[in-house]
Amino acid sequence: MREPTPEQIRDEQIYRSLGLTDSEYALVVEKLGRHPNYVEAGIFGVLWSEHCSYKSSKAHLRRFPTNGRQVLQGPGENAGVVDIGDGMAVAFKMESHNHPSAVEPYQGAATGVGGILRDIFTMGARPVAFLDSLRFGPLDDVRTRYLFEQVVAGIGGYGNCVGIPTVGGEVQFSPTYRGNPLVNAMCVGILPADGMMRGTATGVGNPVFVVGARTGRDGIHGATFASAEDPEEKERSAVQVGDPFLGKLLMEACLELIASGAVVGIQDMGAAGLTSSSAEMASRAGGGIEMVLDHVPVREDGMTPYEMMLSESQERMLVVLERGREDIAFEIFRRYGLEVADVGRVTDDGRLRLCWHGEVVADIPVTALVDEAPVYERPIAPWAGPQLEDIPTTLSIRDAWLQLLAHPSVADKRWVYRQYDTMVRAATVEGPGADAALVKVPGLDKAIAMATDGNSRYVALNPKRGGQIAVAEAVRNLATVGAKPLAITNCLNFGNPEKPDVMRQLSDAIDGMAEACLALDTPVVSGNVSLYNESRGVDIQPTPVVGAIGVLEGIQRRIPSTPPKALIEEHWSDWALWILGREDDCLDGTLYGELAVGRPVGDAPYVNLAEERRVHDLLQTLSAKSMVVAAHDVSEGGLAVTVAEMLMGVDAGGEIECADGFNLHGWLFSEAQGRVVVVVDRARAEALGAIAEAAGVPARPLGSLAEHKQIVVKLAGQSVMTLGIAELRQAYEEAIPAAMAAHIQGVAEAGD
Amino acid sequence: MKWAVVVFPGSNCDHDAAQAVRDVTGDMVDLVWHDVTDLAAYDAIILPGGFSYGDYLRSGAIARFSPAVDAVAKEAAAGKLVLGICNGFQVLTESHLLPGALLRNDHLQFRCETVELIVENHTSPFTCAYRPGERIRIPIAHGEGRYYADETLRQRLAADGRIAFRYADNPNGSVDAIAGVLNDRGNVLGLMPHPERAVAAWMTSQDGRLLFESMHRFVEEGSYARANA
Amino acid sequence: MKTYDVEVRVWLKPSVFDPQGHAVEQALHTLGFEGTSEVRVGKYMHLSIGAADESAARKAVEEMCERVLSNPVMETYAYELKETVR
Amino acid sequence: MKTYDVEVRVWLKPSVFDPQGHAVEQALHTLGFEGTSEVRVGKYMHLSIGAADESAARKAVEEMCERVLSNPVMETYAYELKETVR
Ligand SMILES: Nc1ncnc2c1ncn2[C@@H]1O[C@H](COP(=O)(O)OP(=O)(O)O)[C@@H](O)[C@H]1O
Ligand SMILES: [Mg+2]
Repeated sequence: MREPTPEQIRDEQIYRSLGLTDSEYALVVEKLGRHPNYVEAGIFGVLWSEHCSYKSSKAHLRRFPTNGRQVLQGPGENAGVVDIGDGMAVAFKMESHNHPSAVEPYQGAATGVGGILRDIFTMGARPVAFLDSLRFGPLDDVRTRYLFEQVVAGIGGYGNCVGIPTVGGEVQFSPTYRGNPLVNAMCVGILPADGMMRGTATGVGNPVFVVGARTGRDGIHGATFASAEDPEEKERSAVQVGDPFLGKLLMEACLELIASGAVVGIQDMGAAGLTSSSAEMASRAGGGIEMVLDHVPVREDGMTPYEMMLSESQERMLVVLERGREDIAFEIFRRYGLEVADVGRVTDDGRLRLCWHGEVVADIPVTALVDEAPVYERPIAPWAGPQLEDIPTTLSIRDAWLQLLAHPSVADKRWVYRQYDTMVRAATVEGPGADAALVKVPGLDKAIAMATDGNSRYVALNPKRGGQIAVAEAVRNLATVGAKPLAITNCLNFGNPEKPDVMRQLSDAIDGMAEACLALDTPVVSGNVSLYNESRGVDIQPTPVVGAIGVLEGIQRRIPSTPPKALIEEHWSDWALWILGREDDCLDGTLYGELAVGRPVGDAPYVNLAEERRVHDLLQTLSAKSMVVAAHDVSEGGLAVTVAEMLMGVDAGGEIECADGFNLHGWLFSEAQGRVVVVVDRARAEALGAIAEAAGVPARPLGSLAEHKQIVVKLAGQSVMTLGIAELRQAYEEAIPAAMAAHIQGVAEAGD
Repeated sequence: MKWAVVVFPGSNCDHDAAQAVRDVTGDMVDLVWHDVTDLAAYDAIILPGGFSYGDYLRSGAIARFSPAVDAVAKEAAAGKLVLGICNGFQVLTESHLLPGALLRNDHLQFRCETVELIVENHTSPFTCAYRPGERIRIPIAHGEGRYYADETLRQRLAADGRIAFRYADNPNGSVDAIAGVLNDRGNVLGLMPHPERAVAAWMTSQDGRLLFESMHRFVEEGSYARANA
Repeated sequence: MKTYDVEVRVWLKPSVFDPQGHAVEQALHTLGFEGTSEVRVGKYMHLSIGAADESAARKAVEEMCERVLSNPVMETYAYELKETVR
Repeated sequence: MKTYDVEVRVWLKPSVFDPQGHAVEQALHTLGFEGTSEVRVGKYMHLSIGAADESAARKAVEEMCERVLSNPVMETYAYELKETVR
């Protein structure tokens, strides 16, 4: 196939198929001062895509707070880095792989994990944990079950093989994701606070290397199409296969190379492979890069410069080394059996220049590609405010309690995470199942705490408040295990930004998140935006997902989410349940409301950031003083679910008493934020009350633990209902396995 | 005593195993690359968990051709202790240092959780610190851990006391719920569970400590009999 | 009603990278089988199918291959079919 | 020196339970392919090998199959070999 000429690209508007609009093409011509050839047009197409350029979201992302004493590296590099004390730092980032996963769920999820892994070790950090945040349609659908099964297998397939534990995450199920599942993967790494690497191509004359796997024809146009509608059609030819074995070798080789001190800059090849890595590295240095494409190791004969530049073959990195120290790279990569090729030089002329067969095949100013990429202030629809409506309490408490626990979004996720190696590296202090995961820092008595959260129902009902809650909830999960929250990363999964309603959701959610980040002192240090999440023209509910990081000083200070059974069993009557935070009985935005009415109803739940902050601070005090033996925050499903989870965990019963003046339905199922249930020794309960009061946090005895296996609910001193733990447990533990038992592995469609 | 942990391309529990040995026994541990040809300097050799060569083709199938595995065979023949954990167990069966084979789990999924094991043989160099029939909790993490042995082999293993551990609740369809087997001489053990993940108070269990302690005592006290005294 | 023996082979499309094949090829080289190249690893399936005649059997097998046995997004397949001899 | 195209099939011995084959069979039944039975899933490998003549090629392939490509403890193999036509 002959490549089209610059004239054909213009006259036949071929640039459109490369992802450029008419006006963007005109801008390219203006910046180049001539008509781009096919390679150049392709390069502009991918770099100016939504996926790479953030053109619809950039203007809004600037509103995130990104600074703080703890921040060593904010957004702009491959990952954010925060200081965790004692000379150590943590690098972390979250990334979406929604569209590829919708087409080929196993490989889509696996390559998502591989991609975020490279972002972390690129920073010079040793990856120590993965988290995954997933969204699917309801499990009554064969295709959804197939996607769920394969995505989980793909995440495990990559993570287990590279030997990094998957320690947490979330899965939610809602009809809004039926045609467009979300797969967000987060990776966390540890590095010396002064040992950070950057993706910068500095030092004129320094050699540029392509290392790792060979470049093949896979995934060409992945980045362009990730931003287009209907992934099913577009991605068919663009499936990339991950090779976790190679990924593991590449990680070890790169960490060894970085440790040698010979690396000037290093960058992984993610979307738009060689194109984005080279342009971004040059852009960060304010310089240029010249590459001879004949030297790129390829997998297939006859690859054109266009194909090489746009290939998304996995497990590759671009590395700039100090001149004269090339041998180090050759020695290390050969030992690991990996490709390493000297493909070019760092220049100071500010241009990305590509040569092939002795000719210049592309010559573009780097600033035009990266810094001057178009930024759109897309129209934003006004918002009328939340829909206020009465939420009928038609579902009985008993039915609701059981239905909530059996709702796959709330139900036990063991079916998912027992497919993940959660303990490899032998540093997992708290794996999946707790409010936040804890991974020990080698050689120190401290652990990194991490959690992901994001509830699209809240954001759909009230984008700004929903944004606040996404951050508050993730950060609260850290505080609940006793950790000090430090910073967040995020994935903004939204619909079509060309629709003013979607832009309003995006803009408001960002405002809400930014406010929460400021209030909770957890700046945004990295993140990712995924737009055009829609199917058949219907956008998904806006889904910002937050990944939060904190540090726990002293492993023995961790607060588990259920009390240690051995301790409780000795003297059941010694232990009391308390509730911290402002109590509430409003059903706005609850899963109860959605079950009762069949759609999200009302406003988003109550949240108050100042109150939230006080609760988090209080939890750290309680951890430092070892005041409580368990803590579990109130989230989806409300207090009813929180208490049930805590009691099921220790296989005990208990009594809880509704606060005066509250409606019982609302009190049990409200999803108001900023509440935590704790288990405290009765002898220390008074002290707990005093500490809470001093911290400005409402605190009240909620009830007690009991040896009998029932939950008794009391109202004004009278017991009004009793539920057996066994029955609750069955609803909670069997929901997902039962739904998946109907599924036959690998089957993507319904029978006749 | 001195331990070696062999590192294959794709091993990922190598550091965990070395750390566990150091923490439990205080002994010296070297990580050795798979191209090593001589392991005579070591009293005990661990083939760690992971995905050697990606576990492509069959788990352990490619690693077994490493020079290190020849060296391991030589030391095993000389009576040294060889412990294969998870992928290491797979390498040992593929290289016929242990009988049988490890197949894809019967439910076809990867499975990671802390499970209960029954100590079937408490007199081996690897298990002498456990009580007979003791129930211990050790994590598993594998997709291909279904132990397979034909009828003749099953009977022989049982008769010769070569089943070191059984699962209390078979998680993968292994024949006779076998979790770990010994060679006929008793100085090579392969097991799917990960004792190195059960050695500290903050882990899900500490029951793996006695396995490393058994090996340490066996070597330090110089004889199998004295370890059991 | 007749019975047919069917053998199906499924492998990754040529444009899709095959990590397994790649690893096996490298292993073969280190083991001294230097002359080997282009190693691809796929799936092999054997099954029995009852059908009125060969063309009905073929039709069923093709449908199976497309819907279940292979993933058309990244794989191709081929099959052989012959009547079972007892 | 000639080049040969080799196709190797490896599958579990009949006495060994094949959970994948079982799952595929179930899948086929739910999708309405009731007439299928005895589904077994194995591996299919393709490779090119250079050798002086066919018997040398066969010898090399057999050695590969026995030592690397299959594990005789639980698997059986078969292969076909033909000279590559250009
Ligand atoms: N996809 C997943 N991967 C790993 N762990 C998960 C996943 N989904 C849920 N979990 C774990 O299950 C537990 C419950 O999740 P969730 O209900 O979302 O917690 P919370 O309400 O505290 O945010 C958490 O410990 C979480 O890490
Ligand atoms: Mg929580």
